[in-house]
Amino acid sequence: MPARPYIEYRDVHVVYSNGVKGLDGVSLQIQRGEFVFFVGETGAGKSTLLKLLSREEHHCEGEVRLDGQELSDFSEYNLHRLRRQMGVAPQDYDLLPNKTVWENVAYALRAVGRSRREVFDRVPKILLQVNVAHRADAFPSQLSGGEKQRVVIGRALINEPPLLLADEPTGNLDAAQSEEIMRLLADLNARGTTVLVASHDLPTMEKFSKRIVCLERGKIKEDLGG
Amino acid sequence: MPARPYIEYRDVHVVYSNGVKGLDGVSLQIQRGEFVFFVGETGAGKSTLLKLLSREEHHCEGEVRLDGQELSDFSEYNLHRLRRQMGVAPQDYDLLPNKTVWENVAYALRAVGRSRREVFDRVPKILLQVNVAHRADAFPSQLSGGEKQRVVIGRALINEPPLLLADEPTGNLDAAQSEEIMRLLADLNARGTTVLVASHDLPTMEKFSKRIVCLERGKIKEDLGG
Amino acid sequence: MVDRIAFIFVEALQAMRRNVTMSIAAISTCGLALFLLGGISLVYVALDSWGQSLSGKFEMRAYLKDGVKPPEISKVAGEIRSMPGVKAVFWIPRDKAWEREKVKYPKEVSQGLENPLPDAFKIVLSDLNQADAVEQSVQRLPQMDPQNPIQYLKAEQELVEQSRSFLRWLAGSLGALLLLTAGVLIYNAIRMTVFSRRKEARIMRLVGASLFTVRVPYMIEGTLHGLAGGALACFLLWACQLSLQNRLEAFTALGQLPPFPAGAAFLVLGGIGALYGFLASWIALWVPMRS
Amino acid sequence: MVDRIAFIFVEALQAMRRNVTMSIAAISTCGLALFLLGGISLVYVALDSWGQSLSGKFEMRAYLKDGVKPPEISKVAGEIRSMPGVKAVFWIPRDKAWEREKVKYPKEVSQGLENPLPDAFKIVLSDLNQADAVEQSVQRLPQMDPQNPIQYLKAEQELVEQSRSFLRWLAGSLGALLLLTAGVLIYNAIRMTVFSRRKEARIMRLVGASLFTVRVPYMIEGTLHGLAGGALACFLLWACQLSLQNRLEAFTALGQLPPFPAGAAFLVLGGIGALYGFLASWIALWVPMRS
Ligand SMILES: Nc1ncnc2c1ncn2[C@@H]1O[C@H](COP(=O)(O)OP(=O)(O)OP(=O)(O)O)[C@@H](O)[C@H]1O
Ligand SMILES: Nc1ncnc2c1ncn2[C@@H]1O[C@H](COP(=O)(O)OP(=O)(O)OP(=O)(O)O)[C@@H](O)[C@H]1O
Ligand SMILES: [Mg+2]
Ligand SMILES: [Mg+2]
Repeated sequence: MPARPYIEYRDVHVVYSNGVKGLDGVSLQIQRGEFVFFVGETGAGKSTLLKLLSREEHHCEGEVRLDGQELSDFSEYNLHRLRRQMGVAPQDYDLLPNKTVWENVAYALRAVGRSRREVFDRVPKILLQVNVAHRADAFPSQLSGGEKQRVVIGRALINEPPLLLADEPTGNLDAAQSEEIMRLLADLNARGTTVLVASHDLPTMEKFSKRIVCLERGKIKEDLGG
Repeated sequence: MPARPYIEYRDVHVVYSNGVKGLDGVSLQIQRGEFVFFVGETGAGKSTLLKLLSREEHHCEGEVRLDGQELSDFSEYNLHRLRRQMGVAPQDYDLLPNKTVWENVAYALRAVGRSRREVFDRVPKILLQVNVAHRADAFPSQLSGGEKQRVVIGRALINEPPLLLADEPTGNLDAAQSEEIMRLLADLNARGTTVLVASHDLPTMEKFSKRIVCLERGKIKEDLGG
Repeated sequence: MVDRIAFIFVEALQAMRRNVTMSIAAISTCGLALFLLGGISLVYVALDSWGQSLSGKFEMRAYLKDGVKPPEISKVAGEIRSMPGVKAVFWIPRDKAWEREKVKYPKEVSQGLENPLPDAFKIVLSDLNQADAVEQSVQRLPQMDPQNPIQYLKAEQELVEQSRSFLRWLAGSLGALLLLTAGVLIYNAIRMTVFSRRKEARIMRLVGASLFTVRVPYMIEGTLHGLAGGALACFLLWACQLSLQNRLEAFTALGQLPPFPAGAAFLVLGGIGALYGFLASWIALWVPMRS
Repeated sequence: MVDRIAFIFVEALQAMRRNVTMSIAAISTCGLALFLLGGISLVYVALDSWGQSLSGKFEMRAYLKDGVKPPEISKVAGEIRSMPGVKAVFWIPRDKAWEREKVKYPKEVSQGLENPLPDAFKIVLSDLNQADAVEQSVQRLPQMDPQNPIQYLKAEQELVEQSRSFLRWLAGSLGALLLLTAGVLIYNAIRMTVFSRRKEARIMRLVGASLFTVRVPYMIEGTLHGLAGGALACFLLWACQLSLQNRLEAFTALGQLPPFPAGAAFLVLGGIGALYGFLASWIALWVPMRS
């Protein structure tokens, strides 16, 4: 094991405003280039674990380090520096409601400073890749659940980030499409991207035989190397 | 087969504003007390089929009848008469964002004219049944994906409707919990409720061996009696 | 029934409490709109009473024939006093007038002269619009001297009268405009609160709420926003009146402000606010929900 | 760089276009607030120029010593004319004054009398505030008759002057109040538009947009709302001016309205609107995003 892990949780506690324990002492190390599944019952803390990395949630105790840097060091002001190192596909597929599919994906490119040219170059490709090219001009409210989910994944991939956080990326997809998406993630992983996926989709996970971290009530129950 | 089916689709077409075909000539009969799974790829039209029954979407051709009554006969004004005959659990778990879990479920009771007494009587029971009683005071934004999903199902059950429409009710639940929810639905079904479920969850469906209607691009591909 | 009403009201109050930002914005917008409306109404009232006090300062002078005796004079004075638009009539005996004249031109004018002035009435008008009518009626009285026409500061009076009626008209039409403006402002604010929660209305409908059950809480909420805005406007007006009163003391010629009608102001502004809020939410419910 | 700026602007314009309801509400609220503000400013200007024309109507009369010769008289008239607050000076020769007096009291007053009146100046004031100073300076001139004091309608003048300055003060403070009120109204409207899209700002941040990239489009949008509101206000004012002009023709004594300063109004109202919109969105971005 190298000296410095890419991602490190050290005795992390998260307590939500109403006293609910999101995480209750999690310690975990993830190396660059790993592919990790997080599993566990609803409310076990999978989303919380991922949200800590994108700093949508804050830990109140312990340390969360990405590439050696403690995440509490990122202020609201320079948060985008952190988030440009990762692609995020949230569980409740948050798309910009007043932008079309195309614009939603393009925004993620433009927001990080890419040019219009790059947008015209990259967006159609990624839409094809996640299989929603035919719905490019639809607004999110006009999409089916699975289509939204694929757009969110496309948006997370568009910047080819070194780290990918996908929260329940296949909840609304059938087995065939789940596998397709998972294969996409595995491909990215093979090219060096670190991929963290929260999922309930056991059959698909079994096919890929990657590392599986099992959470229960905010604690790590099992950590099965792939 | 009895003379009049409970639910009847007759050559139904749905074309969305941008020319997308939601349903492309669906004919289907469902008897009172049936339990039907709708399966199919994303964008196949499962949600559209269910939304037609709750009249969240309108068909432009053909007939949709519930208990013999054509649904286009319900105007915006008396839509609640239709909706009080069914419980709806939408795919994108629409909860009232400014109400707690308890209030969300209570609202569904109050909205159909039940008294405060009934609310205090029924709500705790249903929350226990769908296993979110411990989060009763949380707002939807404070719930995990699976918790939201279970609240939506609880809300759909609370009025003990004769018809239940559940759109992807287990997308964010693990296998054990999916089965639990499905068993709840099957129990209701056994007591006479007609249950229609759109789902991708093949393993669970197989366990229950009910009727499965398979959609593809807005058309019925297969109809396997349970 | 009571249970239903309680449910609807609780819904409305909860929505207000849980949407603090929007509620504050809506209430303060209603409040300011009504404050402007109330302000212009008070200005109108003040201008009116001030104008009335102004016209009281205007008077005309009518000259009697030679040799009309005092009892006759007081009879005529009584007649004039009873004319519409006349506030007061004073008899100015020729001797007194001559004395004043002497003071006015102390040099040679009055030196050794016999009093050449006629007896006269000073007629104070209460309504400048009636000036011409009063003039004609008085002139027609048999006791008056037809050769010696009535004098009054016609041009000045006209100026003051027209200024006053113009200011009143200005305040009045500004008021009407503000009534409209306040309506639109309140409508905008309430439409925004309704619009920002249009998704919620959809969900409520989905679980079986009737249009009535969904909409009435919005309308109660809008009405309460308007009412609260009215109260806010009332408070602001009262504060303004206080500071205005201090300021007015410097203008000795203008007299005092009438006292602030707190109760009436609250009733009127609260009423208008509530009405507007009600109508605004009612209209707002029809417009965006169809989109 | 150009590409970045284009991106930010396109974002702002798209947001306006895709949120029609909110944009309409924000723009019309800004427009009405600025309309009221512009209206009160125009009223202020009109009142001021009207007041100025009023004071020109007030005059005093100063009496010369006996026997001052015409060349001397015109010299003195020139001196008086150069005093501050004096608009015009007319010499009223004693003969002319006597003739008028004869017409005024045609009966016995002037019968067979020798002209007892002195030579006089009619002094028209341009600034009523200077009346006392003018009076004293004129009285102190050696050519004036110290026994025959200057006459002017002091009480009336004071009334008019105080009314005028009060109205000006009223319009001025109403204007200041409206400046504040318009600010709050615009802030509310823009805060509501920002608030209703707070979720979007969160998503934008999530995909890596900097605070700058998220906020500047909102601020451009707010500024444009304010600017559009200014244009709307301008149009409303112009319409009002037109209808006011028609109405004013009935008030012959009041003179004409100054022409509507369309260009200046647009610059000022648009400028204030844009500034307010900018500030409002800037503040609004700080407040709700923390909640
Ligand atoms: N913002 C919040 N405020 C309060 N409690 C929260 C909040 N977010 C999550 N929780 C609670 O924290 C616990 C962990 O939530 P989390 O979203 O991490 O679960 P999860 O493992 O992702 O579940 P799921 O599989 O349902 O998505 C849950 O009990 C949830 O209710
Ligand atoms: N409001 C809408 N406007 C336009 N197109 C729509 C709208 N709603 C759905 N569609 C399109 O209609 C098709 C069918 O949608 P539907 O939601 O029924 O699919 P689904 O079978 O439920 O898929 P999923 O499994 O992803 O939920 C999709 O291509 C979708 O993009
Ligand atoms: Mg989760
Ligand atoms: Mg669906």
